[in-house]
Amino acid sequence: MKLLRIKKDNFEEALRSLQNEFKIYIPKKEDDNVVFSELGNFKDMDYKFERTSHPIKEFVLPQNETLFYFLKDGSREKESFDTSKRILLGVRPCDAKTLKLLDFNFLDSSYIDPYYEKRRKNTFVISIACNEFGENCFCDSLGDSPYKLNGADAIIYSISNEELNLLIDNEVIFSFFKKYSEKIEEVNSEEEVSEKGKIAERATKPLPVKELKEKLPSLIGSTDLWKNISATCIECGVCTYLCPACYCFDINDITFGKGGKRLRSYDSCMFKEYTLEASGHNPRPTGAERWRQRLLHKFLYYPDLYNELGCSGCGRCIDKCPSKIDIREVINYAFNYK
Amino acid sequence: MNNDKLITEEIREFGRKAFKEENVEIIIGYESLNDNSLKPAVIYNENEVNKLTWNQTASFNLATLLRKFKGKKTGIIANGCIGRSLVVLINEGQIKRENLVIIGVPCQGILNENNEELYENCMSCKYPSPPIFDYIAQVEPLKVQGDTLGERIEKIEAMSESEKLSYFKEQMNKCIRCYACRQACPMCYCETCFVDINSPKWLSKEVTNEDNTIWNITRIYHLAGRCVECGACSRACPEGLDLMYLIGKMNRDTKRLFGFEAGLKIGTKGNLETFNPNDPDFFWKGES
Amino acid sequence: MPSIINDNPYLPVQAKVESTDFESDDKTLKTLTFSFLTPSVREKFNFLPGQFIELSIAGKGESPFGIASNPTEELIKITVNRTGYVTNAIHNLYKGDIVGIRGPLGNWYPISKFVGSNLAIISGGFAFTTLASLLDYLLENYSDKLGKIYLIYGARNPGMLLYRDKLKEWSNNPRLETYITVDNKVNDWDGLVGFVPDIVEKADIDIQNTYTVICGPPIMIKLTIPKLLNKGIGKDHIYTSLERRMKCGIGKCGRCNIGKNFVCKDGPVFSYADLEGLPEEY
Amino acid sequence: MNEFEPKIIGFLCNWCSYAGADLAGVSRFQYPANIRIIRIPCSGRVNHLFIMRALYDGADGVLISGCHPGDCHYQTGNYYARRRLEIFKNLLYFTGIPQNRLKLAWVSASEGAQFSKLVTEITDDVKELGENEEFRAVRKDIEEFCNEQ
Repeated sequence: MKLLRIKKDNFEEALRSLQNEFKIYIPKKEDDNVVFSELGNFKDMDYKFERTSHPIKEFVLPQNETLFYFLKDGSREKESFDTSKRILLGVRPCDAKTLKLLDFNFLDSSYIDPYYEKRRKNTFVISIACNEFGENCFCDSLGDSPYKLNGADAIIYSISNEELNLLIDNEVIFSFFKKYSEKIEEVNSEEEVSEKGKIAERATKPLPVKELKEKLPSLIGSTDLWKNISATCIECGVCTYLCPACYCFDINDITFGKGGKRLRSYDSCMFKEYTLEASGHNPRPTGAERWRQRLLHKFLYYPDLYNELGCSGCGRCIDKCPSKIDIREVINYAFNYK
Repeated sequence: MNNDKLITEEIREFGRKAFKEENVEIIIGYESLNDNSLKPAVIYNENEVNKLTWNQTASFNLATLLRKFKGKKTGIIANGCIGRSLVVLINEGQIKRENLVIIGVPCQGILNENNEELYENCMSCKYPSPPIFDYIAQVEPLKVQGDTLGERIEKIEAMSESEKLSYFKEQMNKCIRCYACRQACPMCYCETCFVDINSPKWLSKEVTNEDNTIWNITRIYHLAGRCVECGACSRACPEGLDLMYLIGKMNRDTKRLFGFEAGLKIGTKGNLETFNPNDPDFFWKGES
Repeated sequence: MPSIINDNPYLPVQAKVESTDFESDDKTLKTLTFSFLTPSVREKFNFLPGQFIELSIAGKGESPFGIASNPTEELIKITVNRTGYVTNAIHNLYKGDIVGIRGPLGNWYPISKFVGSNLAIISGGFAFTTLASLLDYLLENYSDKLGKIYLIYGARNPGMLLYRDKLKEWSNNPRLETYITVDNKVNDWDGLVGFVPDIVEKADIDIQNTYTVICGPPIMIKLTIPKLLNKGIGKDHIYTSLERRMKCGIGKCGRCNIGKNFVCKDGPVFSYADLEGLPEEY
Repeated sequence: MNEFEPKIIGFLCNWCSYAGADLAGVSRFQYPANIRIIRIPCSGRVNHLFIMRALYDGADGVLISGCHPGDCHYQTGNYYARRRLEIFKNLLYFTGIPQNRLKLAWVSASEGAQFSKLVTEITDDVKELGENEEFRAVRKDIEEFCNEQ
């Protein structure tokens, strides 16, 4: 791990030199949304890097992805992969962590997902130590911290008005910035540096996620618990579409003229059609079963399978839920449920 | 606004009565979040009644939650648009009046969370008090502030076709088809939505401008003569689509052409459920 | 676990329809057989009874079907119930049409465990496909390594029974004790009448060291298992093949999970002991 | 020069407008061949998705024609249609899709001449507008793949 001190204009010059090989994206404000958009000229590099409304999963698992094209008579097929290289600059540590969570599902040993793999290999993440806490974000309550690498390739620390510190944990990224930096220090662990990164400070309200994981199996049968949790849930797809760690997808064919394409698109465990069987039987008929699946998946199954929570505490589901259901309250409610 | 405190006190009192005298099984209302904004809540017994709260952030249409408690005797807090939604649902046979204990609230208008102004549809709201109720708080309802939505619609209507199209397409580009607008609307209760029917496939699962157009226009059109303009769909939309200008246009056309407004009287048929031989007729009949 | 025969697990391998015939009198069930366009693919496509394939129709979509043919046979056989968009397209296929096959997917019946024990195969309706494959395979290769073999198979009416020619053969095969039943009496039916769970209760199955395999509609599974438990058959001696809505078939799209296992990747065959304590979502 | 020939889909009610179109043909009234006629039992059968799907799949114009109000074979079909299509037409125009792409008409079984006039009118209007670029599913990627084969 290397810690570089770089002047801002050198940092921008390094980025400029990369632009022929990489597309560089930074968060940009567009009316009341913050969207990752390609870095054009450098004057809009204000280093504030607000948290984007949509998670960065869109770069490795887009809402629509063509798997392959085909002719309707089945005679010909052609796969379609996206191999464009990109650098995501100004990512929040909670978003960076979710790429690691998605890797568990798409790159595990039994089957490697070729579409995800090609995008993931060509996506580099330079995150930013959080300068201020969002309204509903809670990574600290999960025992994480807003200035860790969390699987990112590099993280920007302590920006002053002329220079910044860049902690790099990836040889390729290091090779890009090496010649532009004032000072290079060898660092063997993140903790040594993260003191410098400490900007945002607040009293954390820890969530009993470890204890909840032990208790959840015993709650599977208590239907009232799940009914109460989902009482005001309208089963729309907002929380899962905007969740950086949610990856469920649907596969459908789109036809046009003689041919067509097989399309992978977002799906949600909150939708009825997600588990509705052709016979009409639905193993998860109401919001209660679906909320049970959502909570168990993120706070029991993921920890069991990959010993990482299926949630990074970004807070998007809390921001945009029409019924204002707060997953932190749901965790406490389930944990204290008799 | 001491009206909020007054209303909150009264609806709690009515809530206790609903449990004690009307033996409702649950009450659907609002409870306050930490920062005093409201979220929908289900009250299961009498000693939880003090959770019931009212203020001008009650932006969720509670009538939507009734479908989750079918057959149960339910108390429900209802301002103007929720009350009208109940009338439409009763007229369409989705709920029975006798299963409802309606705790009426003369609405003071709902505030938009980001800019603290009244929502557009509250500015032009003509029916702030519920048309049907069992109890009602003794507070003066909101006076009509001014039809800002209607003015905006007229401005857009005056635009050229290409300007209208680019504004419309700009909205359609934002849509991510999460269907929160459908789920937040009390009138959207189809067993299988036309979106999920695959023969015929009315639209593709791909999120394109054209598919989003079929989705949004059809969802709105399926509310013709049924929508009470409560704004729940545009408030639920995570991408901030401007839906109210389309819904407002359709509701104003329904009023202008057929003199009909949804959810005002039990027993009336929806606008497109009936006809009148001398309805206005603009079809081509031979003259060029 | 034999891996799927394509490095891109989402890309089907082209296959050709060899035969299509109706399986049920009311024409809602049709049995089709397929051969791969490039014959050499068949050698790589080695599967065991219990596994399934995703059958892909270009322009319509994909659906999962249990493989009904004996692994040693050349053609791949499936039985399809006409219910929806893709299954209707499959019913309209003609001999020679090109389809796509992804597989073999999922796990298989634990035959190694059955060796040296009795085996009761219990099935209902058109979920008899993978169990027919199992029975053929066992009679061919494990006939001497197993104890008693029971077959308890039921359908709504005689017209809905699958593979009736095989059923006749098995009924006359001394190696098997067969109980073929229908839910409701139909005039020229002289066999058993009654629901599968009741037939299982009445059938005198030797419960010492007996494994059971159940595959059928969820209601049948849920009613039969308690009957087996009362007979004294252990939870780890009851295997079932579960049905769930599936899309990717390789444990990625997230929808077919029961607990942390995926029915498509870690199943569809589970022992009842595995399912205990998990949400009863099947 | 290849002048733009629009594709117009006509939903004609079986009892009046379809018969009117038939009469136009029998009495040799000329009308442009751009119209593709789909016979429907009544104008009341028109689902607004027919209109949207026609435009989505590449039609340049859509015509809906039924019996004059009062003459409906099913008594009330066109009365319902009149309300439905009036509301939908206004909503569709409000999105900015050109008004001349959709024409709603009443043509009775005896109005052969009227029918040919109607079709000529809509064809000229749509020709003037040009190809339907406003609302049509364009799948360039699939098209390219098919052309490569």
